[in-house]
Amino acid sequence: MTNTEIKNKIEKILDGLVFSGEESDFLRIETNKDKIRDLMKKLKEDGELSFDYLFSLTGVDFGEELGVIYHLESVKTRKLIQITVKTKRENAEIDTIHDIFPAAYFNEIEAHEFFGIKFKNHPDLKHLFLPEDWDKGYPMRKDYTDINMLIR
Amino acid sequence: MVLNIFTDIHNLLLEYMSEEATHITELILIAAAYLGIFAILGLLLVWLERRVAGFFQLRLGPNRVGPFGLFQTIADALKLVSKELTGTVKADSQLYRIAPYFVITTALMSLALIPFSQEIQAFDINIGLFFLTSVSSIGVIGIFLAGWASNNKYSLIGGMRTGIQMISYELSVGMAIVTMVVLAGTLQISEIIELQKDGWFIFQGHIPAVIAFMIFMIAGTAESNRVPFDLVEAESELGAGFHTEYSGMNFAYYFLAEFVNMFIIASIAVVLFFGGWLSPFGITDAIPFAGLFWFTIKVIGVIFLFMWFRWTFPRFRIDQLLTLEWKYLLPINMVNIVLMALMVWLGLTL
Amino acid sequence: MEEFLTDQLKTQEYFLNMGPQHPATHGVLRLLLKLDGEIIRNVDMDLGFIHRSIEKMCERNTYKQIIHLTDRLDYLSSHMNNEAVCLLVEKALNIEVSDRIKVIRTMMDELTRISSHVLWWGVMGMDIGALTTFMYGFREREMINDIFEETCGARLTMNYNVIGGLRYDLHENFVKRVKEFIKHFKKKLPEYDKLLTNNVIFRKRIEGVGYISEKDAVAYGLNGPTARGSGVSCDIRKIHPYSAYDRVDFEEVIFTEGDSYARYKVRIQEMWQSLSILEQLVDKIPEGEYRVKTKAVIKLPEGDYLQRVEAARGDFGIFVKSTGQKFPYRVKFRSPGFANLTALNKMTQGLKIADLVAVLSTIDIVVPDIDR
Amino acid sequence: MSYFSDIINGTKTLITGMRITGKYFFVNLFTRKDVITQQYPDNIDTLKMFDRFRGEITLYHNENNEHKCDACTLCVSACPNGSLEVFGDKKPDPETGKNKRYLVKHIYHLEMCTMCGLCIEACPQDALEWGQDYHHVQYDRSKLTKVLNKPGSKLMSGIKG
Repeated sequence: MTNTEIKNKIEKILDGLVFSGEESDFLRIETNKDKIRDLMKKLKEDGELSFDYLFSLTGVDFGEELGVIYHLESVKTRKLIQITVKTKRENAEIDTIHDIFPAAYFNEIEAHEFFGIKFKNHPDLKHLFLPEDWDKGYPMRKDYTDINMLIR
Repeated sequence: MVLNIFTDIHNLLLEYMSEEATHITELILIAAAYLGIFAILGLLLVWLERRVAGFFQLRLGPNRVGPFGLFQTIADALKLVSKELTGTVKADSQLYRIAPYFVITTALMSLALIPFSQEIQAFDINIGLFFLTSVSSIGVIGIFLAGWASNNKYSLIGGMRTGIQMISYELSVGMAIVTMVVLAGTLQISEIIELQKDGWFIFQGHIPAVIAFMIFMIAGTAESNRVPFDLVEAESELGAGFHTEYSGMNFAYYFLAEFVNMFIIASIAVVLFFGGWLSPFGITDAIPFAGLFWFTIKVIGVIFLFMWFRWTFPRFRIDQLLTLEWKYLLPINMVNIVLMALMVWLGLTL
Repeated sequence: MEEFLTDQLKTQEYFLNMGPQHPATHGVLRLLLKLDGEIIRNVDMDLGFIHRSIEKMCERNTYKQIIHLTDRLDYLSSHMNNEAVCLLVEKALNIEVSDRIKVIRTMMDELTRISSHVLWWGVMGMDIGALTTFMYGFREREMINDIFEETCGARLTMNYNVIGGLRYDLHENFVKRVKEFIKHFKKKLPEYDKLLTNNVIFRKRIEGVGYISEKDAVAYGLNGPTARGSGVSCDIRKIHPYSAYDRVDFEEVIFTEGDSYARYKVRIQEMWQSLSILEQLVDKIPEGEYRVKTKAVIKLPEGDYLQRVEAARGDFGIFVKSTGQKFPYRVKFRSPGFANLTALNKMTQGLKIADLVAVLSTIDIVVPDIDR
Repeated sequence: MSYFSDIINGTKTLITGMRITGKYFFVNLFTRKDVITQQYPDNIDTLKMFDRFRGEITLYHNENNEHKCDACTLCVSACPNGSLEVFGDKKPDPETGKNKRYLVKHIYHLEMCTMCGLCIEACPQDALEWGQDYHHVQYDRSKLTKVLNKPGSKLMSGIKG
């Protein structure tokens, strides 16, 4: 299955997605944050595509916006797609997908911890990597400054 | 002659004091001697274990302090003595402090019955084996107390595991001993050894004795809390198990007692199966104190077997431990007793 | 009677704090266990005791400088981690490396895999209680470490890959030493089976323990030998061959039982496979340059890049978002251990504490890899 | 019947395991042949590291106490951790009369170094090289900060400043 075929199939499932990178090694999809749960569910449950393996969940600070990049893979076809969701900087909030992909559970905690992206309906957005009493903001954001950081 | 050394001491003491005072002094002397034996035995066995472990594990083991690293354990003991005794705040402090003494006291009490040679046995009671098994089961209380009183969950789990383990494996040890008692017809240790002059019990009682020996070795390993039955400590699961919160000398008591217990189990095995201090074919029976040599050799042989187990096998899980005891060892043991009784009845023993 | 017991005997679930200083947690992992007696009801984890924020550090480092940081992630598969960065940049900039580089990288990968698995085997034995296996595992590991040290200059953080090739050419003793190792290891690997794999106590301890189904394995994002023990085919060396993996003949080891023993068997078999790859390549290292000249300042064109390699623990991925600068905008290390650890709770439901230790060691975690 | 065969087979596997460890035990007891550990402080004189061993960064000095560093600070910018500091100065060259850079101090913070080797690669003069010393233990952290250029050393002739 080529990237274009995947693109056509996904377009049939859900509209309003922005595609790019058909000629590169994986397809990139950008979507609205309201649709992410819907898209994920459909991608996973679709018989032909069956993107059932959450390869990674990456929080990104896009500058103006925050966002999450999901990499989904199909165990059957071994095709990889990249889904980008953006949210505004203040009160950043994205729907959780941990009930669709259990693998997302701890990754979402990580993204929340480092970027301050709140995952709606996630049961326990605790401090995982940082100390429990951490209150100095979100260290992976680009505007985060700390005197201990080695500035070059 | 050397044989008279005990009578010499006795007469010497009588010259200076009354008979009763002499008796008490002698008791104290013997107690002190046994305390010394306890300490030296413990340290030597720790050294042996570490050395043997080294060779098993492609290393050398302690070899820096003294010849062959013999003083390494003494250095360790000195270090432990000098260490601060710590404990948890919420520990049940009295029980916490008493607990190690249960273990060493029982180990010492059992040690009194061990026949190092024909001449050296402090307490030759006519219910010797019975006394040994009953005393050795008191030691568990020390471990149990340590687990409870430390107020540490790891200790508690360790302590609870001991309870389960001891209740089960006391049975097997006891029944393996009973099997041999059926053959011997006596509980007195010196008599049991005397009976083996014609041949060790492991040969006299052939198949049932061999089975009893194997069961005794397995259950004995469990009794002395060694791999594969070291669930009580289980360092990869419970940190250090029941003695997690013990430090310094309190810890050393447990540590030494563990090794002395191993020595006691090995001695019982030697007494029951390999003729105690008897030399093979009676070659050195005429020489006094030669028994000590043979006894040591045999005990070290059995202890080496324990060590071999320890450095080869993985650890059981708690339910598998119970399965092994109740589904395998105990039924086999019962059948074995009947077999042995039949053999003795029919006169099939050698 | 049953009712009486439940009424009168009040049992209580309690929490046990396992780690961060605990021998079975392989470093500084903290597990919060909810226990009912010895039976595990829930496992929660607390990470980050050696979190160094390598991802953030990468954002202020050039691509060349990132490489040595990846050594410090999964230190037991440092070569693969290095290679992932190099492959990513080489692919992005269309740098074609010579066959010699590819073959050497593959051989180093497999040596690293063996050394990692050998260490895992030793530690696994130790976790189960057989202390001697640790030293036997280290005997082989030392041999490999010597090979590494002679060629790369370090035993653990090898840092041998550079963008466009390798830091040094192979040492002249390399081939001889690898052949020696193959001969030695072929004799010792059956010993592993005799000592541990076939041991009845060991088998009873891990057979049927820590089961995870194929479906769950995919859902939880398991990868590497852990997933292959559940029957998921996920070997990146087969799916997206890199370096010289397309020209060697090896099998992807898959067992379908899904328990700890299956994961154990996968790793043992993988050692045999790695050995066979080494055998195929050791005599056929092509001549050629060991390093391609690259620009002094490497800038990736704007875009998203992803490179995956099969590290010893599984599917190591590196995702780079570049804005065309000499520093990456965002680097994400997709660590195999982290994904595998998320399934721990699922695997250990209703097992005993001793089983948790066994399952944890068959997952084969490396905490720096998880904490990043 | 599987009850008894289980016992027998189980015991067999245990004995096989004991044979393996026992073999090593007796070999080591009598010959020490399989002992793999090194007796570390004893063999400190004979212990030789491999040529490529990355112990520390050193500045190459030849027998005339000359080094090749012209204080271009490329190594400083290549270092990811800031473990190198180079202080240079300029003085007129006696031959050409032009101002020429020369090295005053090459400071190396060993405690921050990750042995990545990027400075060595970056150096256009090949002035830096690996040292094989591995014994870096110090009681004081400040002792790990080293000055690489030896006192009184000067630039090797033929190196452009």
